[in-house]
Amino acid sequence: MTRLNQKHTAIETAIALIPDGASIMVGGFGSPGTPFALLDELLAQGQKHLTVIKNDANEPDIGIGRLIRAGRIDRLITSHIGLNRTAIEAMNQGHLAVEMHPQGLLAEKIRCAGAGHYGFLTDIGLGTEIAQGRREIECDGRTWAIEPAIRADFALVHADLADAYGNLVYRGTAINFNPLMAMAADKVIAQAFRVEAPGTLPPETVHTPCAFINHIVQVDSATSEQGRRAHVV
Amino acid sequence: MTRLNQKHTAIETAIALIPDGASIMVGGFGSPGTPFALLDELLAQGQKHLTVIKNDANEPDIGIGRLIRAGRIDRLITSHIGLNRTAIEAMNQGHLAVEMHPQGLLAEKIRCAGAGHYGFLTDIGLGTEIAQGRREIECDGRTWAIEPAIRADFALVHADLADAYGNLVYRGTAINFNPLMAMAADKVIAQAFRVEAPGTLPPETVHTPCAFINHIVQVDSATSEQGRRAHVV
Amino acid sequence: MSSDQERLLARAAREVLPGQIVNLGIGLPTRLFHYLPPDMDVLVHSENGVLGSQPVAHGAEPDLEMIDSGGAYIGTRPGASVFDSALSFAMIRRSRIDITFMGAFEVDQHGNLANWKIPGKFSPGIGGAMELAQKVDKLVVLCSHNDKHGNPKILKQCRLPLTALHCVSRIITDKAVMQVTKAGLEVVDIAEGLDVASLRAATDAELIIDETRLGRF
Amino acid sequence: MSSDQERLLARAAREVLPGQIVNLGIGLPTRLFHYLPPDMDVLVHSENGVLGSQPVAHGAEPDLEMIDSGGAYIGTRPGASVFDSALSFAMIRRSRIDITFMGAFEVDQHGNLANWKIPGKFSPGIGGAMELAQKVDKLVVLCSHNDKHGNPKILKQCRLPLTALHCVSRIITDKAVMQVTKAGLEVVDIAEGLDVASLRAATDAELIIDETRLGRF
Repeated sequence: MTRLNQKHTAIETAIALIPDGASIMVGGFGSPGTPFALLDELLAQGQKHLTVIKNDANEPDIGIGRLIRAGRIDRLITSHIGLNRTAIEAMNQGHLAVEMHPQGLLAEKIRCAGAGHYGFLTDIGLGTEIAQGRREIECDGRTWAIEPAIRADFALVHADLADAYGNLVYRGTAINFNPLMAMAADKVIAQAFRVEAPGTLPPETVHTPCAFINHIVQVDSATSEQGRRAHVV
Repeated sequence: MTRLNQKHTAIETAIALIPDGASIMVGGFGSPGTPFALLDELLAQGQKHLTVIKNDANEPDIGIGRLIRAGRIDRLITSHIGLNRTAIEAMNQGHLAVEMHPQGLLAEKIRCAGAGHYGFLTDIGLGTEIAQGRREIECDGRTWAIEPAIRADFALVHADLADAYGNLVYRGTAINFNPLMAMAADKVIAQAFRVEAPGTLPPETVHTPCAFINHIVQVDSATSEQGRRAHVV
Repeated sequence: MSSDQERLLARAAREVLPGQIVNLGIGLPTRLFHYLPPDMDVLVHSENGVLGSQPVAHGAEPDLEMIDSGGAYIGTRPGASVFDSALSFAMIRRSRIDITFMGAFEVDQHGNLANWKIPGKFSPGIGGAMELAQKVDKLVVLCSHNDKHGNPKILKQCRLPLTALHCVSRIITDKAVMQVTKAGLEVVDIAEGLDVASLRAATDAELIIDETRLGRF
Repeated sequence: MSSDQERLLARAAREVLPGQIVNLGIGLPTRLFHYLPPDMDVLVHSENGVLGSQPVAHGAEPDLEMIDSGGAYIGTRPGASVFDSALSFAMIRRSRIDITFMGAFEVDQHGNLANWKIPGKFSPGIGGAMELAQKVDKLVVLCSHNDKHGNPKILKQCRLPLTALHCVSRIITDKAVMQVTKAGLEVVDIAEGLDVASLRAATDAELIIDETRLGRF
């Protein structure tokens, strides 16, 4: 684990840790919580053959939408890509392998890896098309599907506020998948609009404790996509 | 579900909902987070043949220790009862059935019920005495134990602060099992030192959203065990 | 928005009781937001992780970090909380949402719902619909009674891939309010000016209609 | 506290590196709290749900809602967080704790640990010990080299029910510091004034000792 006092990292250095072929979890539901600055740096550095795990595909010209357009993502594990026509086209044309999960199961599969387990047993989707390909077992006289956990090599997360140890506080609906992904990836790079000295965050207000975070990158909200991008209304 | 605007409840009324033979989750790790006022009312009302799920057994003369001494608990599902000699004696003499789980698995089994799943697959305890009696399965070439979720009819939880809708904020190490149990029980009764009007808690600071809470009971910290009980140091 | 949709939404809003927790699906149901009395003690849940959303105040600058699951900017009302996606779906799977409203491609008289995939044409992913449909006690479908070609959407049996089985409690369309019962699809209300024969003609499902008890909307 | 224990704890504190996250088990390990330099960039984790605890300031009134997993009142240092038990153990199972210190009834040369149950005598439950032992990368056992009857606690093979298999990295007793390696138990340091023959006599496990490299503590 990265030492507590060595986490504050330049964005180029942090993203340069990611090799070609890496699996990367990316926080965000729509724009809120998406680590736009980290993704733009990943686009600039050129890593390819990536597997990305993200709730959605953002929109064509922002976030992972840019990486998909640039052909840098081979495989996307997601829940819904309805706001990104480019991603749908890439999927339909076979350029992008897409693995879809119901949203709550996707969240839970990520959290399950974050809790250090193999998987969980659920009744969600039994008897529907979603159940196809899942292994099922009988317990206490009922059928349950095994949902294996989903882990990743890296997670890129967005917080509103952090301290230099890597304690994170999220804001609004930007929480979404970020704390789960911070638990589930081997190396976690967090961007935050403000990075303060340890001691500024009341212990009860910390959403993600610093034990899960390897690198903290401070980003300027005024130059981040968060600061200028309108969402679909 | 209890209507949002009908949750603020007198302690007698809330505890009177619990029948003989109920299964009850009780928050707390040691004293912090233990809902002492609710437990004292339960002692006063006389419900018996209870199954209690709690991390520990408190100490002999406080919390669930009093219920154990009064012979009101038939079965205790727990992780460690080392601070309660009365409970150990009751267990050894066969008056109290005790089911022990490793602490993190107990927490996770409760959370798993709270997430609405049947159970999870873990490698914790494989090859040890704890593994005895567990069903194991092979997945991806490795052995995993199935840990079924633990639910309950009721949960009694302690928060520092609440609003009238039942949003809860915990303080210090009083968090522990409380938010997990609030998810996992069918009816949840929360005690809080302060109950304020909706709108006083910033949305990001809420630990347990009100959707999980059925009844809010305001208790006075000065007359609660929390206010006068010293812990083992 | 058409007057049919406005009438449908006004009728749908009457399904919500004070003190309830309500989830609004993408599309038509999202607009229900504007039909709930602003002083009503109701918390709107959005599965991306907020309980207690409300429309952004007219003329106010939106908060870029606050959206609903459809991507629309929202505000929060007193008593609101925000949380992660695992907790949000725990709330759903534990049936802590009192009522959810969803659109439909097809819905049938057994309460089956299809609203996420049209094979070969439309498959953006199921999002949160499956868990909401399977686990929320009261699922109300809001949809047009017929598709744009005039074909019925209220069927004897769904043909498209299902979102969930036996999940729908009530269906509200521009033409009728229908309750799913063990006996079949009971018509509760019929649209002002519509006669029963026309309703049956526009519907594939078998309808149970007691004209003496039929409401109008 | 005996001077042997003080020496043991002073030696154990040297295992902790600046910037690490440290868990301290119940009993002797808890006292390590007082042997870490107060200005050291270290966060102490306690499995009841706190990261960044520190001893209550001398003479200060304790906060009744702040205890460690042993039940002792604690304070928090800058950078601290508190969280629920599921998250606390997620941190443990994901190996986000750098080092944990635990007591032992028995520990053996294969790195097996027994510290939770003596059948027929002592079985209060395993608490958090199993997951800490199984999942934290570096587990350091702190215990007396021999029990109160003088019997060795450092064995060829544990006899009591195990807490976890092959989990111990290092053992620090009043008599020696021993590293668990694939080859066996290597003695790193030996207590001041103790000779190798006496150490071997007090130990059931086979010890690998290179006298030319042996440290003193």
